[in-house]
Amino acid sequence: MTILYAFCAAAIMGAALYMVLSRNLVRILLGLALLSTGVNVMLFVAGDFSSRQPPLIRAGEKALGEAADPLAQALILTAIVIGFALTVVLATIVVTGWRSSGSLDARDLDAAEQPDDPEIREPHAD
Amino acid sequence: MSDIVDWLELPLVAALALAGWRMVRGPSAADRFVAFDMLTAVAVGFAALTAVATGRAAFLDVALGLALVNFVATAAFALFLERNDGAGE
Amino acid sequence: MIAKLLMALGVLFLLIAAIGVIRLPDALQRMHSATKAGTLGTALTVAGAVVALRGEGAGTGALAVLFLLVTLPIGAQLLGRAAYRSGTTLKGIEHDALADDRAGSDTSSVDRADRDI
Amino acid sequence: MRKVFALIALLVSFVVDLLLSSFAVARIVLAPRIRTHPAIVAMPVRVTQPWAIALLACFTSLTPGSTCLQVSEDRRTLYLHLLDGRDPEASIAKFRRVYERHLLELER
Amino acid sequence: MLGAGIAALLRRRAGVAEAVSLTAHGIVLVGALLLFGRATQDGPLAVTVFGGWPAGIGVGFSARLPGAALVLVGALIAFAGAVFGHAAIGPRRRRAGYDALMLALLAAVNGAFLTTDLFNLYVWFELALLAALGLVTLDRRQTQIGGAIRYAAFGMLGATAILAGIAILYGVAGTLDLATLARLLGGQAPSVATAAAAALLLGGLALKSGLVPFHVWLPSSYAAAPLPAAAVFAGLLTKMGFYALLVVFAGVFGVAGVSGPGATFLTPALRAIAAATMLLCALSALAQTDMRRLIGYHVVAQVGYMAAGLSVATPAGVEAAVFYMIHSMIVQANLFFGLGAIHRATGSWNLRGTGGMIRSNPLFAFLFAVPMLSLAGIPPLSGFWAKLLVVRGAFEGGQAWLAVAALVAALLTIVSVAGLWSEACWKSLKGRRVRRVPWSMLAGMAILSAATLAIGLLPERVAIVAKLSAAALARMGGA
Amino acid sequence: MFVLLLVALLGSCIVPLSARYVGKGAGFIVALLPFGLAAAFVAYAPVVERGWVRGEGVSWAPSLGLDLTLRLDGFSFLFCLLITGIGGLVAIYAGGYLTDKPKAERSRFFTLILLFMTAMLGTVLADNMLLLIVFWEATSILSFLLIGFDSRSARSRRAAIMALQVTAGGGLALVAAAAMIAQVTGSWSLAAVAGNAPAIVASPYGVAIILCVMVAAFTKSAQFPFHFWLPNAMQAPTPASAFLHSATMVKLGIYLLARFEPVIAATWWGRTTLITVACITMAVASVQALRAASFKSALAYSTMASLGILVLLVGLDGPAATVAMIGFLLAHAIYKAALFFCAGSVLHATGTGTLRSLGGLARKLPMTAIACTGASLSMAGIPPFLGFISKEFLFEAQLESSWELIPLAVAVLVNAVMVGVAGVVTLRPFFLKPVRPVKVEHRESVSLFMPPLLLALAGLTISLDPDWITRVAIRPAVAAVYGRAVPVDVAVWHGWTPMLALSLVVVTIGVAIIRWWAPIHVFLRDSYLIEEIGLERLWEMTVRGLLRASAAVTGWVEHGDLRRYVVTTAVALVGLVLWSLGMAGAAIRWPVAEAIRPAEALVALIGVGGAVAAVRARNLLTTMVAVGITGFAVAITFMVNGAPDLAITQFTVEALLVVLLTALLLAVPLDAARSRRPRQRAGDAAIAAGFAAVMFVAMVDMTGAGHPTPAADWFGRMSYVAGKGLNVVNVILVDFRGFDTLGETTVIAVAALLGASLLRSRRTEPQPRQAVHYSFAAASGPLFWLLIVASVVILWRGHDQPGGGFVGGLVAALAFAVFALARGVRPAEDRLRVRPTTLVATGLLLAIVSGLPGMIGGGPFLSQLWWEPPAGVPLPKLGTTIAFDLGVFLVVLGAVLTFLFGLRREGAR
Ligand code: NA
Ligand code: NA
Repeated sequence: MTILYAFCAAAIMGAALYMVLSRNLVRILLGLALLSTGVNVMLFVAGDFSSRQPPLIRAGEKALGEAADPLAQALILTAIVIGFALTVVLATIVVTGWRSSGSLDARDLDAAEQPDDPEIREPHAD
Repeated sequence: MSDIVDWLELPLVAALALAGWRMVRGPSAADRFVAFDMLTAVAVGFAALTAVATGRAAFLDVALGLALVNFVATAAFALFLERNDGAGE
Repeated sequence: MIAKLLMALGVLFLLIAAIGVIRLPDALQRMHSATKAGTLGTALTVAGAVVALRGEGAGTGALAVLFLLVTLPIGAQLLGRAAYRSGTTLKGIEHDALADDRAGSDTSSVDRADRDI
Repeated sequence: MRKVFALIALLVSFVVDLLLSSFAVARIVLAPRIRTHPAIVAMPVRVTQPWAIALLACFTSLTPGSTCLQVSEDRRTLYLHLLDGRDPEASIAKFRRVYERHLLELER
Repeated sequence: MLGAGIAALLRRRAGVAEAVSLTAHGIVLVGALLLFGRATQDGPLAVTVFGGWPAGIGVGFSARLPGAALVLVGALIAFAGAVFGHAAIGPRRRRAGYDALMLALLAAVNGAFLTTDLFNLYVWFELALLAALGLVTLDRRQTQIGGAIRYAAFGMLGATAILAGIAILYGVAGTLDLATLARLLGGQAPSVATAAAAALLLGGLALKSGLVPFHVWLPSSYAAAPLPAAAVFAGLLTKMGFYALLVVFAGVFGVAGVSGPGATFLTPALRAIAAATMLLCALSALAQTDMRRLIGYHVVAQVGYMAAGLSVATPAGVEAAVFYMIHSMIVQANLFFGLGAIHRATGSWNLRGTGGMIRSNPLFAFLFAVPMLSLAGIPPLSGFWAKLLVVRGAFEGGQAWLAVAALVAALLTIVSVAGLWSEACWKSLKGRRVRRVPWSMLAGMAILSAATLAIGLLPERVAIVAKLSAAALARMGGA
Repeated sequence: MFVLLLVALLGSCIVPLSARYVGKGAGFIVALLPFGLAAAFVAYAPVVERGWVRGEGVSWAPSLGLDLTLRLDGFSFLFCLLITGIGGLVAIYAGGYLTDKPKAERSRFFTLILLFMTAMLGTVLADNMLLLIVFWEATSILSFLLIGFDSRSARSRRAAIMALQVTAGGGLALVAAAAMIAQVTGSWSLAAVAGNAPAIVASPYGVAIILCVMVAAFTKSAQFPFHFWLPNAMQAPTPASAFLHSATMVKLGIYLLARFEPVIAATWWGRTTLITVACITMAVASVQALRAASFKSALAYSTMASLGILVLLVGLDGPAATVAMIGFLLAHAIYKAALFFCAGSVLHATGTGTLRSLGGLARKLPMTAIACTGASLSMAGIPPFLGFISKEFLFEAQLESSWELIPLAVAVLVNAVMVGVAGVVTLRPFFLKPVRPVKVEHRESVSLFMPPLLLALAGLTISLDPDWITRVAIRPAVAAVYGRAVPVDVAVWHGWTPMLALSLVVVTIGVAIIRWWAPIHVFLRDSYLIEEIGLERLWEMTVRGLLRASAAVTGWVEHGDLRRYVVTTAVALVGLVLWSLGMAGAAIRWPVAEAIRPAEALVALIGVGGAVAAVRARNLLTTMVAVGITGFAVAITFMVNGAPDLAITQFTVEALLVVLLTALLLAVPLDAARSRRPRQRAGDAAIAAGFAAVMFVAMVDMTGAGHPTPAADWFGRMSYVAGKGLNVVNVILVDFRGFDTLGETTVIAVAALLGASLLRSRRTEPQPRQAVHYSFAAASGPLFWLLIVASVVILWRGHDQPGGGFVGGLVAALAFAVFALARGVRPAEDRLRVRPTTLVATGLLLAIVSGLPGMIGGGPFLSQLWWEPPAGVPLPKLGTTIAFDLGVFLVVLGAVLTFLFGLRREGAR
C-alpha cells in the first residue's frame, strides 16, 4: 500500500509539474494547486498510517491507542490551508493580470520586462 | 463488520470512477457538474463506510461536512454555467 | 444485519446512479440519475452506518441526510436551469414548453439580476 | 392539527414517491438499451405562498425523473424537466396528487 | 516581539499605521538587541518552546547564535526601512496595507531565523512569500503583476521542493526538531531518502535564496516592489533562504562538522552553484541599466559568496558565510535605499536618466558610497572582510579555484559599481533639476551606512559572532 | 607611529574644512599637516639610521588576522619622507591651482589629497598584509575619486573608471596573494615573508603568489600590459597627478616588488619576468613619450618609463641594483613632481597643454621656467643634478648584475628618450617661439611656482651635499631592501667610469632627439600601427566585450519566458536529486510488502487519473474539474486511512476552490490551446517523469527505512493529559505546535490583506439584485443560518472531535458564499456588517492574545491554560485554546470572504 501511495504522490506531482511547465497562467495555477496536493500526499506517506483508526482519543481514555500518525496529519492540515491560501492569492493575481494585460500567456508577462525607457516616468512614490 | 465494508467499498469505488470519468469527459460543462454532485454522494458513502469499518462515528462528521460544503460548490458551478454560454469542449 | 442490508442497498443505488451518469444521453437526464438516485443511496448508506454503530453518531448522520435532502433539490434546480440556459444539447427532447414560453415572455430580468455575481 | 397530518402525509408520500421513482430511474439506467423520452413541461401551480412554491419546486426536483428548471416570473408556472415525458399530463397530475395537495392544505 | 509586530496588522488607517509601524519596528529592534544579548551570554542553547512543551516536541524559538544575530541585523534593516519609508511611502500605499505587510514580512523572517523546527521554518517561508507578494503587487501595475506571478510561481515551486524534503526527513526520522534531526542524521551514512531530501532542500532553498540556476525570477521581482520593500527583500528575503541552507546543511546535515558526512557529498554541487552564481550574476549586473535590476543581480551574486563559504564545508567556511550574510544584509538593503533616493531626486530608475547626485546631494553621495564600496569589497568596509573570509576559507578548504572565482566576481563587481557611481553621482544631468533627498531617506541610509562602517572598522565583534555561530551550527546535534 | 597615522587621518578630515573659510592661503594651512608629519618622521631618523625596525602591534581583529602592526624601516622611511614632503608641496600648490573652484569643491579636494596621503603612509608603514591591503585599496579608490574629480567631464569619468578597474583589480590579486601567504606561513606579517621565502616558493601556491604579487605591482605601477590607465589618469587635477601618478602612488608597485624580492628571486623565472616586463614597458613608454602631444602625457609616459626602470632595478641582482633603485626612486619623485607642477602651471595659465602650440612662456612665467629647467636637467641626468647620480647607479647596476646586453641597451635608449623629453618639455613651452602667440590668463602665483622651485632646488642640493640624505634615508633604505647594510657612496663625481661613458652616449642621443623631436613626433603620431597595438584599446574592448557578454547572458537567462525558467529550475532540481542519489551511492530500501486494499488502491489511482486528465485537458474548466477529482480522491484517501480532520478540510477546501476558481474562470477565456510545440511537450513530459521518478524512489526508500514516530507517540500519550483534548490532531495544532498554526494563520491573514489590496475599489457595483433562482433564494436564508450554526458547532467541538477553527471558519465562509451566490455580493456584505479584513485583524489579534495569559505565570508564549468545572457541574471545560481557535476561525472566515467577495465581483465584470 505504501508503495502505491508513494507512486500516486509521485505521479500527481509529476503531472502537476507538467502543468506548471505550460504557458497558460491558469494551467500553471492549477498545476501549482495540484503540486501542493501531491506534496500533501507525500507528507501523508511520510507519516505512519499503518492504522486506520483516527487519532481521536476515545471518550473515557487518557491516551491514544493504535491510530494513524497525528503529527503528520497536523502538518498536512497546515500545508493544505497554506496551499489553499497561496492558490487563491495566485488566482487573484492572475485575474488582476488578465484585467490589466488581457493575456493569460506566460510569455506576455514580460512585456514590460525589457530595460525600460528612461523617458517613461514612473509615478513617484507618492 | 469490516468484512462487508471491504466488499461494499468496491462498488463505491466503481461509482467514483464512473463519476470521475463523466466529470473529465464532459462533454458539456453541465455534465461535469452533474458528475460532481455524484462524486459528493459517493464520498458521503465512503465516509459512512469508513465510520463502520473503524467503529468511529467521527467519520459521520465528515459526511456532514461534505453535505454542507458541496451544495455551495454546486451552486457556484450552476451560476458559472449560466454565465458562461457554451462552456465545455 | 439491517445495517448491512441498508448499506448494501445504499451502495447499490449509488452505483446505479453512477452508471446512469455514464449511460444517460444528455446532461439534464444524467442529473436525474446523479442527484436523486444518489440521494437515496447516500441516505441509505448513512442510515446503515448509524445502525451499525448502534446509534452512535445518529444525530450527525441525520443532520447530514437532512441537509442533503434540503440542498440537493435546490442544487438540481440551479444546475438544471443553468444547464438548460447554457444551451447544452438535449438529446431526443420531445416537448419543450419552456422554449415555447420563453419565445413569448421575456426572462431577461434574471439575466439582469445575475450581473452582480 | 390538520396541518400536522398534512405534513406527515406529505412526507410519507414523498418517501414513497422517492423510492418508486428511484426504482424507475434504476430500471431505465440498467436497461440494455437506454430509452428515455425527456420533455420539458409547464405545470401551472395553485399554491401561492412563496415558501410553498419553493417547497413544491424542491419536492418535484427531489424525486428522480423530474427536475424543476424554473419558476415563471408570475409564480404561476413551474417548468419541469421530465425523464419520461411521454405523458406530461399524467406526470403533472401525479405531482398535484402527491405534493401540491398537501401543500395547499398546509398553506391554508 | 512577534506579537508586537503582528498586532500592528490591525491598524490600516494611513496616519496611524505609520506611527504604529515605526513603534513596532522600534520594539522589535529593542527586542532583538535583548535577544542578541541573551544569545551571546547564556550560550547558544536558550530555547523557548512555545506552549511550554519539552524541547524537541513543541515548536520553539531558540536564541541560537547565527539566528539571534541575524534577527538583530534584520530588525535594524527593517527599522531603517521604516524610517526611510516615512517619505517614500504615501498614504495610498499605506492604506493598501503596506505597514502590515512589512511587519508580517519581518515576523516571517524573524520566525525563520529563530525557529527550532523544520516545518515551522517552512511556514515562515510561506508567510514571507505571501507578504512579499503583497508588497510586490501593492501598486497593481502591469510590471508588478507580471513580476508577482513569476514570484509566486517560483515561490511555490521552491516551497514544494522544501516541503518534499521536509516530508522525507520526517518520514525517516519521525521528528521535525532541528537539533534532534541533526543528532539523528549528522553522523549517518547517507541513504537514498536522506540524499534525496538533502538535494530537494538544497534546490528549494537555493531557489528561495536565488542561487544560479534558480535565480532567474529574482531581479525582476525586486525591480517590481516599492522601494523600501525591495530593500527589505534584498536585505532579508534571500538571506532567509540562505540562513535555512546554513541551518540545514551546516546544522542538520553537519557538512562542516567533524562528525559526519550527512550530506558532504552535496558540497561539490553547492560549490559549482556558488561559483556560477558569483560569476554569472556579477557579470549580468554589468549590462543592466535599470538600477534596481543591477543591484538585484548583485544581491544574487552576494548570495553566491555566502554559498561559496558554506560549500567549502569547513568551520572557517561557515564562519565566512555567516559574516558575509550579516554584512550583505545591511549593504544590500542600503543600496536599495540609495536607489530610492536617487529615484526621488532624479525621477528615474534608469542609469541613463540619473546623475548629478554628488553635487546636489553630497551627503547622500557619501552615504551611498559606503554600501557601494562595501559591496565591491573595498577595505576597510564590511564587504572586504567578508570577501576576505570567504577567500581565506576557500584556500583553507583547499578550494583555491573558488577563491579565484570569488575574486574575479569581485573585480566584475568593482567595474559595475564604478559605473553606477559614475553615472548616478558624477555625470551631470542635462536639462533637469536634481531634487533634494528628504531627510528621512538619508536617516534610513545613515543607520545602515553607520552599521557598515562599524562592521568595517571593528570587524572583530562580527567575526567572533560568526565563529561562534559556526561552532553552534557544527554542534547542533551533538550538544 | 600609529599616533601619526591617526593624526593624519583625523587631520585629513578636519584640516580641509579651513578651505571653506580661507581663500588663497588655504593651501598653506593645509600643508601644515603634511609638513608637520614630515617633521615628526624626521624625528624618527636616528632610529631608522641605526637600522632599527620599529613595530607597534595592536591586535585589532585577531579572528581575521588583522593587527595594527606598523614597521618603520629605511625603505618605509624614505617613502614617508617623500609622501609627506611632496604632500605638503602639493597642498600648497593645490591652494593656488584651485583658486577658481567653489570652496566646497576645494575643500573636498584637500580632503581627498590628505586622505590619500594618509593611505600612502599606511601602506608603506603597514606590516600586517591586511592592513597594507586596506591602505593599498584606499589609494586606488582615492585615485579614482581624484581622477574623476572633474566629474562633469566624460573623459575624466572614463579615465577614473579605467584606473579603478586596473588598480583595484590588482588589489584583488594582492588579496589573493596575502590569503595564500597566510595559508602557507600562517602569518599575515609582511616582515615574515622574506624569512619564509623558501617555504612560500615551495608551497603549491608559490607560483600563484608570485604572479599575484606581480599583477598587483604591475597594475599599480603601470607596467606593461597594465600601463594604459596611467596616461588617462592625467585627467586628474594636476596637483593630484603630481602626487599620485608620478611621485608616490605609482611607486607602491615598486615598494611591493621590493618587499617581495626575496620570494621572487627564489624562483628561476621571477627576475626574468620582472626584467622582461620592465624592458617592454620602457620601450613602449619611450615611444609613447615621443608621441605624446601634451605636456602632461609626455610626462606621464616618461613616468611610466621610469617605473619600468625601477622594476628593472628590482629585477636585477646585486647590491648596486638596490642602491640604484633607491636613488632613482628618490630622484624621480623629486624631479617628476616638479615637472608636473610646471605642467600644471602652464595649463593653468594658458588653458592649453599641447606642446606644439606652446612657446615663449619663460618671460611670462619666469620662476616656473627656472623650476622646470632645474627639474628637467635632473631628469636628463645632467650633472650635478640628482638625476645624474641616480643614472650612474643605474648603469653601474646594469654592468654589475649578471644580466646581458638587452636590458642595458633598452636602458640606454630609455634614458636618451628621457633626456629628449626633458629637453622638449622645457624648451618648447618656455623657450622656443610659439607657432601662434600664447595667451596667458594668470600670472604665476607664489603657491604655484614655489613648490616646483623647491623641488628643483632639492634635486640640486641633495646631489651637492648628499651626506645627510644618504645617511638618513638612502643607506637605511638600501639596507632594508637588500637585507643587509651595503656601503653607499653618493657623489656626483666618481671618476672616469664606464657609467660615465654610457651617460655621454645617452646625452648625445638625447640631444639628437631634442633636435629632431618634431619630425619624430609627427612620424610616430601618424603611425597607424602603434595606435592599433595599444593595449588601452584591448582593455576597452575587453570591457566592452564583458558588457556584451553581460547583455548576452542577461538576454539568454532572462528571456522572459516563464516556461523556460521553470524548465531550467525543474531540470536543475531533478538533476540535483539524481546527482545526490548517485553520490550517496546507497541502495534503495524497499518497504515490507503489505496487502493491497483494492478499494483504497483504486481511490488513489483515481486521484492519479484526475491528475492525468488535468494534464490532458485543453479546456480550463475541465482542467479545474480534473484537479478537483484528484483533490477528492486524496481526501477520500485521507479519510479511509484514519484522518477525518484532513478529509473534512480537504473537502471544504475543494468546495471553496470551486466557488473561487469558477469566479476566476468567469473572467478569463476557457480555451487553453496548446502553447507548446510537440518537442517541448515531450521534453516537459520527460522532466515531469524524471521528477516523479526521483520522488518515487525517495519515498520508497523513506518508507523502507521504517516509520519512527517519537514525536507523534508523545503527542498521543500527552494530548489528553496535558492538552485536555481528545482530538490529538487538533491539540497538536492549537497547543503542541500552536506556533505553526499561528504562523499559518498569519499566512492567511496576509493573504487576505493581499486580496483586499488587489481586489480593492469597485465598491460601487450597480443594482441590488434579485433572486438568482426562486427556490435557492428562498432557501438561502435558512441555509445560511444552518451553516453558521454548523460552523460554530464544528469550532466548538474541534478540540475533541474532528473540526476546529479552520474548518469552522471555512464552513462559516460557505454560509456567506451561499448568501452571496443566491442574492449577490452586496447583500452578503451587508449581512456581514463589518469588513472582512476587520474580521481577519480581530481574529489574528485574538489568536495572539490568547497566547499571552499563559505568559503571566512565567510560562512561554502560547502556554495554554485550562479551567475545568468542578466535578458534577454541567459546564464545559474552558481553555485559552478556544480563544486561539476562535481567532483562527475569524481569520479564515475573513480571509475567505475577502477573496469570495472580491473574486466574485471580478468574475461579474
Ligand atoms: Na526570496
Ligand atoms: Na635588485
